[in-house]
Amino acid sequence: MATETARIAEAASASEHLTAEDRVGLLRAMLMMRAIEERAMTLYRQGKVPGSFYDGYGQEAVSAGAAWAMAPQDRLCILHRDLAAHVIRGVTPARIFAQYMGREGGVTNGREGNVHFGDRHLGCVGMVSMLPDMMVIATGLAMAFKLRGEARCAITWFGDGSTSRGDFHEAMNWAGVQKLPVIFVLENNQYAYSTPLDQQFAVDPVERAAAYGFPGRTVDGNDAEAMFDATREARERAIGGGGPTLIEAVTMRMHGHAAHDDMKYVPKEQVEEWRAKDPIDRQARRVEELGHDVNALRAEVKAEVEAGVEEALAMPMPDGDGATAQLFADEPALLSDGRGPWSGFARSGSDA
Amino acid sequence: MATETARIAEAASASEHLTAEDRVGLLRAMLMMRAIEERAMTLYRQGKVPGSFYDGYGQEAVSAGAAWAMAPQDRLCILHRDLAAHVIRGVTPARIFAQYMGREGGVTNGREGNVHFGDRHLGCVGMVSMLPDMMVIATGLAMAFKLRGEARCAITWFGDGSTSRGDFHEAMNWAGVQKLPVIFVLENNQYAYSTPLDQQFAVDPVERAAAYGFPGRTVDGNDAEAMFDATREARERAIGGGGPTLIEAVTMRMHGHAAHDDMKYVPKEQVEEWRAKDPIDRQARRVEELGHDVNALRAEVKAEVEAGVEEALAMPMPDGDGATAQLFADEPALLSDGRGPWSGFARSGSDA
Amino acid sequence: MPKLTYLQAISDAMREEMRADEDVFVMGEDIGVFGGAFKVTDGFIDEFGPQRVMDTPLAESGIIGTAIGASFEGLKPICEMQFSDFIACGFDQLVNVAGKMFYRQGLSVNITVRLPSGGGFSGGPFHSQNPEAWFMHSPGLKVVAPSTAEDAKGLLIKAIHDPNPVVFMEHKHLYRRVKGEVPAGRYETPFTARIAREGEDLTVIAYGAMVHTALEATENIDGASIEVLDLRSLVPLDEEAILASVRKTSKVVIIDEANRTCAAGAQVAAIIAEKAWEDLDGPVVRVATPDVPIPFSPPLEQAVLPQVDDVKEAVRELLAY
Amino acid sequence: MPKLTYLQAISDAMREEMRADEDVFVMGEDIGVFGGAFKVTDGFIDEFGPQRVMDTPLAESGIIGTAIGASFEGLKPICEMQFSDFIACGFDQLVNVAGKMFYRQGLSVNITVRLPSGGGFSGGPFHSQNPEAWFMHSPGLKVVAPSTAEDAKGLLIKAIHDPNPVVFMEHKHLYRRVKGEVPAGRYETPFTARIAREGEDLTVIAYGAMVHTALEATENIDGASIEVLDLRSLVPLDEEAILASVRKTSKVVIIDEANRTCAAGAQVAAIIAEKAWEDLDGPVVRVATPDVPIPFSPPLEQAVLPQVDDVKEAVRELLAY
Ligand SMILES: Cc1ncc(C[n+]2csc(CCOP(=O)(O)OP(=O)(O)O)c2C)c(N)n1
Ligand SMILES: Cc1ncc(C[n+]2csc(CCOP(=O)(O)OP(=O)(O)O)c2C)c(N)n1
Ligand SMILES: [Mg+2]
Ligand SMILES: [Mg+2]
Repeated sequence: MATETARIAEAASASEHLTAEDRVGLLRAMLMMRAIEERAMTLYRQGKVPGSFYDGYGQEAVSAGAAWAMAPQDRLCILHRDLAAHVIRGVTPARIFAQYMGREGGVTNGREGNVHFGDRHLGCVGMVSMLPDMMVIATGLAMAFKLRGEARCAITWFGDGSTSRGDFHEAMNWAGVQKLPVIFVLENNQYAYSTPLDQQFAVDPVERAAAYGFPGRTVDGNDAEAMFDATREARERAIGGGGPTLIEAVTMRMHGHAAHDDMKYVPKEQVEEWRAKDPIDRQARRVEELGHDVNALRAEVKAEVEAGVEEALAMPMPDGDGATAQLFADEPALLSDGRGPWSGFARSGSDA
Repeated sequence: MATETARIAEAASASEHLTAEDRVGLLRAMLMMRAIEERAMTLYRQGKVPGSFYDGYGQEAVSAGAAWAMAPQDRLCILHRDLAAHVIRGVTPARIFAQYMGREGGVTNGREGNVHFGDRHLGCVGMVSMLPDMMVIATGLAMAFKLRGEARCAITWFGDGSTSRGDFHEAMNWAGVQKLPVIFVLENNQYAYSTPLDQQFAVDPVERAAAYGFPGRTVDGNDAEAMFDATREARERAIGGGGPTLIEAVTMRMHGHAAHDDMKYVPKEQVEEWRAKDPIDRQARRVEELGHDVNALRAEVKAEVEAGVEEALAMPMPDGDGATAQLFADEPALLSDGRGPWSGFARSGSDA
Repeated sequence: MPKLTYLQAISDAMREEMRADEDVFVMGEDIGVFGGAFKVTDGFIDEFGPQRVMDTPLAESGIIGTAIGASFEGLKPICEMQFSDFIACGFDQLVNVAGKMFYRQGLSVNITVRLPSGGGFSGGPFHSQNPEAWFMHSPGLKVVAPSTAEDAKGLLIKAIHDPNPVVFMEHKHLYRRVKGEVPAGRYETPFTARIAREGEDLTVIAYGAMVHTALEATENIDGASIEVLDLRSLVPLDEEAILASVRKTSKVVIIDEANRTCAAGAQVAAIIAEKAWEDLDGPVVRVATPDVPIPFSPPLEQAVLPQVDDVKEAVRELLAY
Repeated sequence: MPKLTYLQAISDAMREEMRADEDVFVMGEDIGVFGGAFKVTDGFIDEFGPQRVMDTPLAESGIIGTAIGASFEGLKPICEMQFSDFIACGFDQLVNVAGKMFYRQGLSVNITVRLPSGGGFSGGPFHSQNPEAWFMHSPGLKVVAPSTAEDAKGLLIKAIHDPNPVVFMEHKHLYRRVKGEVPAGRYETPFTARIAREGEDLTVIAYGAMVHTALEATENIDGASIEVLDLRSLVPLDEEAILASVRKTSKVVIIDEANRTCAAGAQVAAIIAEKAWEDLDGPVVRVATPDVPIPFSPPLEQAVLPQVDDVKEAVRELLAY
């Protein structure tokens, strides 16, 4: 009974800035992320995905909600648990599977592996492994927007562990001093590989934002609509000249750090507790409330994913002869715009 | 009249933990620092000091007050405006002048220049130029004390500009997580080379301490006794297992960044305003109040400095043949204890 | 003698040293409870406790820097980088603080930095690098790179005993693929080269994983007698052993898994060109990874990393010279 | 043509590019109001304003990283390190993000990183380094090192135009000591070597400040005809020019101001040993700074940095070979 009322409350807690389509779109992106990653894990077990494999099971709302608030001309530095952001910007399942499998048709044509990709033609920068280097890169993108007086915004994600490195500080301080239009999404999923929070910091890093001169707020990272709303607000501030925002998305890494990790170091109860807060179930309930057929949606996503796998499997592996080509660019190859599906952009021109 | 009362108040504001000798000792260390640096500047102009020359004119209280609170078995990572700390630990004027002049008898035998020295036999680590790398080193020293369960403390200094670099963050966070016995003295002298505070940070870095889980406090950096007291308290906490402290010493860099810098970028008024707060005048007034003959002290210091210059000038330059020797150690060459002149240590055994 | 893998030998070295000397401890990311990304310190925390098997924050500059500070008091930290690639984030502390401190101040820095390095398993551009040449070009650091289990243990023990900063290159691809007899107890392997196979006609110089590539490629190559020299130590570099072998065979092929330009092999080639030029009966031949990041996809990775056939071909050509 | 110092030529290059292309801007510590530690951007802030002459926080990783990010939108940042030594603090962003991005993702990184480098004026261990070899060993970075005022301007302009990350080594000791005719306007100097002096009997290969040491040392040496090859660009490295000169003279001395092991000169020597071995009439000779930090005191510094007499001696010996 109590849960029942809770559920209704939850369903109700939609952002007023989201249309029914937006809410379905958010669910779809999350379903797509999970379906792609689960399917890829199977391919990995079958030996079709070389190297290691990372996923964001249980964290789908963090990247989906935040990316939904970004406009086509905005720029994203997407990290390793954020596949939904790639999906929302417009990367097709086939290219993602091809990326994982190191195929010619993957986003990086086999040069990079697993989650280390970003489609520059969709306004995304491919992450480097060194964490959280991309915070400084996102700060630089925002610096460009400010230098040119453009109403655009940069966003990046990073984990709780990543907050311990120097680049976190240099990015936060720089963005604060120059009041740059950048959004930092701290993905607090309770662990950094095997390392728990208390070995990473003494005080929740969201507290640091104030000391850098900008707001930091904690959001339920398993609520896609709450993530959307916090990001939308931060973006408004950013493009309005208000400067950066730190958003701490509290969530849980439900799988091991990577495919090889059995997560022995995580108490079973913790996982169970969070399983009950699954971000997809939650958004699904909301969408059901809207009278939308979620099962049909799931089936549609599943079909699209299967088609993507087929397409990817049909792609050739890259030819070794090309391995040394294109180390240097002959001409500039820059970022261009991606998809920004939020209805709000359509309503008021894409720099809403 | 007002200034008169102010002066008395000032003179009165002595730390209850300082004896008359301590207070004279503090003044002596500051006088020594200023006399050595002024004399060295002359040698520099005469071409006897190669390379560049940095000094801490007007900031003498910061290193003198803090170093006075450190015990023989404590460890110091001393920076470039902190000559009084070297003096207090026991480095003689002759060896300092020889250091500046690149002589064989200098602390580094001519291998290192100007302020880049530390006498390991006195518990001091020679700074590297990269700022603020020594914060991480001091944190490591404190880590050693904690691992061994020793009631000892490490201290380091760094400037306002240095707070922008990643190593500031990695050291602060590490020390906070592990609750290490380390004291961080932020020497806020209003400028980093030519860069003013507002281009370095949006919020005073003393505010960051809380976000790392330990106290941060602002102290009048031109009051040697206040610096001593804040450091003494921080050391008590540290050796008592209370963890790190950030002390912001507010002061002013009264000379250029280095000998070549005419400081055009600093408003005249700002310099004048701070000249009135000279830390040596202030301590001198207190010592006079005690009935001590400050002029005699000045004369004594001057004589010692002159003798030191003579001694140093008599030292040979190093022989080029030795330039490639001792790149690697054949056996461990570690830190050993230095001087800890504070009467409090004598009273209660040196780990007071 | 017990047979251990390369990885077990590395663990063994640390375990023995930690048992014998309480100043020795290990620190790094996920090395405690988890036992390290490659399980090199598996079980250590149970035997030595969380203080001496220290899980650190995700902060490479912090790891190297705090280790340096601790070493000034006589502790002997062994730092693990989760992958050698991440040393770029602790680069400044390593080259500027650790490397120069003794020369500048007479203060020794007894730290050992373990760098799991190398490719061959689709690790991609950030999990496959061989950064040793950066450190060979940074005065004050010693650099060693074992190819066998026995040397892995002995070189690591010597590195821990050495009062100077030592960069220990451990090749990930050898961890479980290489197995060998490893003496029990504490023994030091000298920082000198080792003749992996005696030969008369040509010398192949390599270190780390490439020693195995060299041995396999030249095991039976048209009946020629090929000497394989395993450098083992890059700083100090065993010039005498290099020159002696080249003087004997008069022909040399140098292999690098690292990118070609300014690699260890470039230094070895330069030394030979300077000091053994008269003894050569042919050009100095290098086989190395071209100057590109290490790509992820197997066909691409294989195309750039030196393969057995690449070495065979180079050796055949030089023999025929 | 106007005569400019090496330093003025560098300023001139940036001024011309900033006037011609508003996407070009400079950023670094104390480069605005103060005009830079060496006054290279003196007056820039008055002409271009604080946005395009950006005084940054004291944060090298931040400088390199934000420049990279800005370049993704078409801006062309020129980053100044106050001294080349401090690039160690921005090392990761430079080698891992800038160097690998285009190869990995097809996204170009048009940044120019100016590194005031080199010794000779008692700068000591942290203000005298020549770190170029680290970057030669980091795929995806171009590295250039002018020795004349004319090349300093032309190479910097080409670096700014180049859509790839370019490390621009500017030698502090040449700033005011070298003066020469510098064409007005915007011109590009190719990333190729230059014959600083034609010769027949022996080739001296150098770059940066050592080109002047080479010229002075061989100006009149027992009447021998000495060719001096100024590499100018280290990545790409002009192999053809190197080999052509060695084939012509058959004898070569290579000078590095950088530490010897794995320096640029090691790579040049390796190339010669591989590809011009048959053309040599003597060993490849190297003159380089030994593997120690650069000491502060003049007698010590002079003992380690290659001096005119060191080069003379090496050349004489090889001529007599
Ligand atoms: C600079 C750096 N050091 C080490 C690593 C190895 N590593 C990869 S992921 C990871 C944990 C990251 O934790 P967190 O930032 O919380 O992100 P999460 O994986 O939990 O989303 C580590 C240590 C790295 N990628 N970068
Ligand atoms: C990592 C690093 N970058 C740049 C420099 C060059 N530099 C030397 S001192 C200085 C300013 C330091 O300012 P601050 O930290 O406030 O110390 P202060 O000199 O004012 O005492 C700079 C930029 C340096 N030493 N280290
Ligand atoms: Mg995490
Ligand atoms: Mg300052």
